[in-house]
Amino acid sequence: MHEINDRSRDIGPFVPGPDDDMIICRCEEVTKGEIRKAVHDGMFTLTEIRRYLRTGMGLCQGQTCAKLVKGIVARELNVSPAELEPATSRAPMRPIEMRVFAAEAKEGEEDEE
Amino acid sequence: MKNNAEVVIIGGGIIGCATAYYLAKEGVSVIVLEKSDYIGNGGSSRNGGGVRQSGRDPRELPLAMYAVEHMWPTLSEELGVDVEYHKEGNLRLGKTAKHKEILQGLTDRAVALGLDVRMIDGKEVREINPYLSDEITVASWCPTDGHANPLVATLGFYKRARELGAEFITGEDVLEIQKIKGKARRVVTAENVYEGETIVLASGYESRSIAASVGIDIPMRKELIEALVTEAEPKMFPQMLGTADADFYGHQTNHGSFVFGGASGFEAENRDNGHMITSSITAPCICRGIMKYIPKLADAKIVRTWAGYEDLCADGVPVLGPVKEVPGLLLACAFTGHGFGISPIVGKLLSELAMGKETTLDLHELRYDRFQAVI
Amino acid sequence: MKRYDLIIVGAGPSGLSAAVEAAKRGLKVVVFDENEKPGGQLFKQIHKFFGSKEHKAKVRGFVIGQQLLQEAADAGVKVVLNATVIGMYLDKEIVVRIKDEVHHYKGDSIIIATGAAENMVTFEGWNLPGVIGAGAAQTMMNLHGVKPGNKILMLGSGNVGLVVSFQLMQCGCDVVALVDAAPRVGGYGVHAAKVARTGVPFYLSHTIVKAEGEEYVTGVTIAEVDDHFQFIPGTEKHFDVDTICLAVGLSPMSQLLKMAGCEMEDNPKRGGQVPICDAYGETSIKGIFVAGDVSGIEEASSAMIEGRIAGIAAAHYLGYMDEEELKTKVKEQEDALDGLRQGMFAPKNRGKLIEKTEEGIDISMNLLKKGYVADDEIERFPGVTHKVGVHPVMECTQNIPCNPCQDACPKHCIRIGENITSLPVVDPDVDCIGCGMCVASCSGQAIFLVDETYEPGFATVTLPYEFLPLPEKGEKGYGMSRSGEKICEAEVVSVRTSKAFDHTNLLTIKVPADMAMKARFYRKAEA
Amino acid sequence: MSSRISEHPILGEQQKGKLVTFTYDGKELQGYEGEPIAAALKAAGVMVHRYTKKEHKPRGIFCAIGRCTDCVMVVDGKPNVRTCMTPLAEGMKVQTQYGVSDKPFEEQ
Repeated sequence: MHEINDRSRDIGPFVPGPDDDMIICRCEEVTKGEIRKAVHDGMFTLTEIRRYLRTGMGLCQGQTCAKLVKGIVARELNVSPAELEPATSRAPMRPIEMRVFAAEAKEGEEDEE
Repeated sequence: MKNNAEVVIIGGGIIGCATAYYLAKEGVSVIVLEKSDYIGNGGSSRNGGGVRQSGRDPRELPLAMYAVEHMWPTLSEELGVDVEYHKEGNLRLGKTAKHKEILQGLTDRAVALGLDVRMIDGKEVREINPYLSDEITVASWCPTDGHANPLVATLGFYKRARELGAEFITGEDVLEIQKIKGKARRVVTAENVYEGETIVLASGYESRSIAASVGIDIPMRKELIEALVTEAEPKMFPQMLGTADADFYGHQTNHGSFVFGGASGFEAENRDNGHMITSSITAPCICRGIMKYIPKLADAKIVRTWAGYEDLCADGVPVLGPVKEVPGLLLACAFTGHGFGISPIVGKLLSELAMGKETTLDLHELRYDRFQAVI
Repeated sequence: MKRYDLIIVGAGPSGLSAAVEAAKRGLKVVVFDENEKPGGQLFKQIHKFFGSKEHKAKVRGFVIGQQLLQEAADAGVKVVLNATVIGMYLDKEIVVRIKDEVHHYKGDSIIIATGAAENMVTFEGWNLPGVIGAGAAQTMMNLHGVKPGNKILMLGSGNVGLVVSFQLMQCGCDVVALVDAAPRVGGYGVHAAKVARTGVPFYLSHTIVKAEGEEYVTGVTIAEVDDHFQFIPGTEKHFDVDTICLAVGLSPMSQLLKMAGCEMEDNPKRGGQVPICDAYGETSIKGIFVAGDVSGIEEASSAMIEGRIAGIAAAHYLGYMDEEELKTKVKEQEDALDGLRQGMFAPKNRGKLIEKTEEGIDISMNLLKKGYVADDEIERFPGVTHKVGVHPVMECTQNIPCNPCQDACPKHCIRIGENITSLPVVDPDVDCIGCGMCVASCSGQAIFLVDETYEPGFATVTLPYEFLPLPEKGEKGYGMSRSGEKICEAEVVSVRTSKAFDHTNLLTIKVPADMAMKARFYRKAEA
Repeated sequence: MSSRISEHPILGEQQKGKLVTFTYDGKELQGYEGEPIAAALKAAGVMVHRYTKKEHKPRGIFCAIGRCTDCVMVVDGKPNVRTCMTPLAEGMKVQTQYGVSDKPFEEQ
């Protein structure tokens, strides 16, 4: 379901915090301050944060930081984290080498494992 | 929440965001309505990031050339975000005589319009990009083509437009456009009604049903296509790549990852489940395509795949500009999978049209009433 | 394309249980797991499980894993290991990476049992090598036989934090402190008590200020937090550690379901993003079921039952079972599940402060704040009795679903009753023979045998001991209090090991008579 | 190899594969065949597996089950290999990863 979300609504000014330089997304090395600033740049959804900053777009695909980012964005927007839709899950669930992804087993080979 | 503005834009993709930006910059009030919960959730965030002139239809080539020359190089500075624009060339690769023929045709047409693009042989291909397979015997080379980051570019236009006062409302599903006293003016959503002096319709394939509410039908269809991205790799090459057969296209990003799009051959028939879901056979197929041209990437790990709709126009170029029958309405849709590269100029042109100014480029050949039956 | 009646993703407790139930009904079942070994997290669980017999209580997790694997093999389940599911596509298609190929399979039904991933917290230096998840610690020590560190600080007082702290000590690590930002211990009191009595200090309402070190962790600073979880200046404490272990909860690993388009919800009570599902675990897409932590964080024991329910439901969905059998079989499982979901730590009580037991006894506040029951609190619990001669003292002070002690006593002197969360009581009329079966059977290591009149002026305390080296008879050392302080001199008068005790050794120490109700652990005198 | 658990009170003596030799940044180390590379490194006291791309900060084992990918290293010339999931084999060449390369940043 789509929720009407007015992107001009006032969420107050960006106030720098003492822990703004803390790394949140370990893979892409995105800091808390960058995430908080992005919210004030209008990135009100986790999907936009991800596309804007690459949080959760690294090797682990957000398995480590998704909940942390959600908490930070929710606090900045002053909403409950449960109200924020998490970013989409996409295949592959684990990184996979191109040569392996390209090698589709032929029908009938399955039983040999 | 405001319901009236000088311009109401339907669609919060890169076209809508860019148009909003160029309007807001001139002090024009804008409301952008986006059906999805996210800005730029259609093709804008799902494309391969190509900023190409080569390979384009002569009718839209001038837009691409203008954007490359006058807009992309300064866009990062203008938007205050790094859109990762690289103007380091496009190689369109071929292996066979048939490929050569296709590439030659494209090249000849582009040269006639003044584009710096030429045919090169396999040796020169590998001088430009040593990672490419020895099987490649021919390519078209356009040194002024390139690529950028579509996610950041889209959100960058949005961010700047928003800072300049443009209003964006996501989750607003536009049902119809209504004419008031002979002019498109009202935009009705599931829960609200908005009004504007000018209505810009830039919502991809969805534009078709919305345009139908004012009796306009754009001959377009949609296809669910796919792309994928690898983990970060050491820097390999800066060019945009494509092939004569369109097996795949893509580039290495600033981040080091490779973004590639491609096809399985079932794009027109792909089914979805209400989400833009990937098919199980496409990504493996894209991988095979890539490895035939860039064998060194065989060990690169794919971390993500995604799908998105292309809005394909019957004649392969966008429908852009005013509609004589429906004053007040500006169309910007059916970009046919190559809208990203021209998005800045399209935004600028639409803003000029909305403000009643003379347009930087002539849009005559992209107008809505160009379609005619074959015989 | 190769098709199965049922494809299960995840060969952990719930996935294997589901496979067993479905295969028993004749379904053609395959289980894919990305790991080299099956069993999920069970093989890292070296402690004895809680519950009652039907929940495999007092059996160690890894043994339950072995039993479950045997059961799956007997039922003809095909378990494919090193098989990474990379996506769940339209029409219940599962794409799996096996070795250097991808395979496409379709399932007429699918059960997703992918389990959970660990939550994280941030603090300065949380990215440094040496800051690890509790799961990582368990994996390194219990699967790979490598100590995760030497001096370790544990963050998190839930069952994971408590259990892993104990396991770290079992493999020879030094746990310097157990820290939690919450004001009260989150896990079972008995788990806390067995850690506290070894001398690990608990710091509730504290959290990590920073991990210190340039290249890797060399120390850590913690500080007290106020009601709003803000640091209170001046309360900082430093510890020299090489490892910081984070045990701050789990989140369902539900990405496959989201990818497939199952309706999801964010449910903090279940630990995060979970699929919306019915009582059988069926999601919004017919024929796709879920079981275990992926549908809501709980214990492995409940995951196994959820798995069985989903397996039964899949059998019914595909017509291998009629409606009536479905209802009967599911009811059996639901009753078992219901038994586990009782007591203070029941899902419905999550986050609530419970101040009285079901029996109406005040809960020990010391236990909640410091990890041990204070000397002046212990006497009020029904398992704590006095008697001439040897007798059990059961320091079981919270209503948790567990009752092996009741069956352990050959003389039937321990009673819990119908409701397995009740506190155990000792029958005063039955004489204890001092066999120690109750001590070894208690998964919480909360039962002691006390002989207050062993010798004039001396008492003996028999305690469960799961550390190496095992003390020897005649060895001299110290009696340690519930808080882990040396309170008296002690002499080891007997060390009993037995197959029936399942690696829980019984150590009997002689202590001064007035220490009979205080000494609860033994430490060898330093040479 | 002091951080190997030789005898465990519950698990007893742990079964291991055969001892093999591998190199870590050129140094010869030993570990057991089939155990994760990360376990062998940990047993040898290696804490830092890589330095990050942007900030050049050290990282090591974090989740140990192949999720977080913090423990990746260059193994036999391939970057981004999850050492906690990759079995050790005789003669493996394991290198600290700098960004996505085996070359220290000053040489990149």
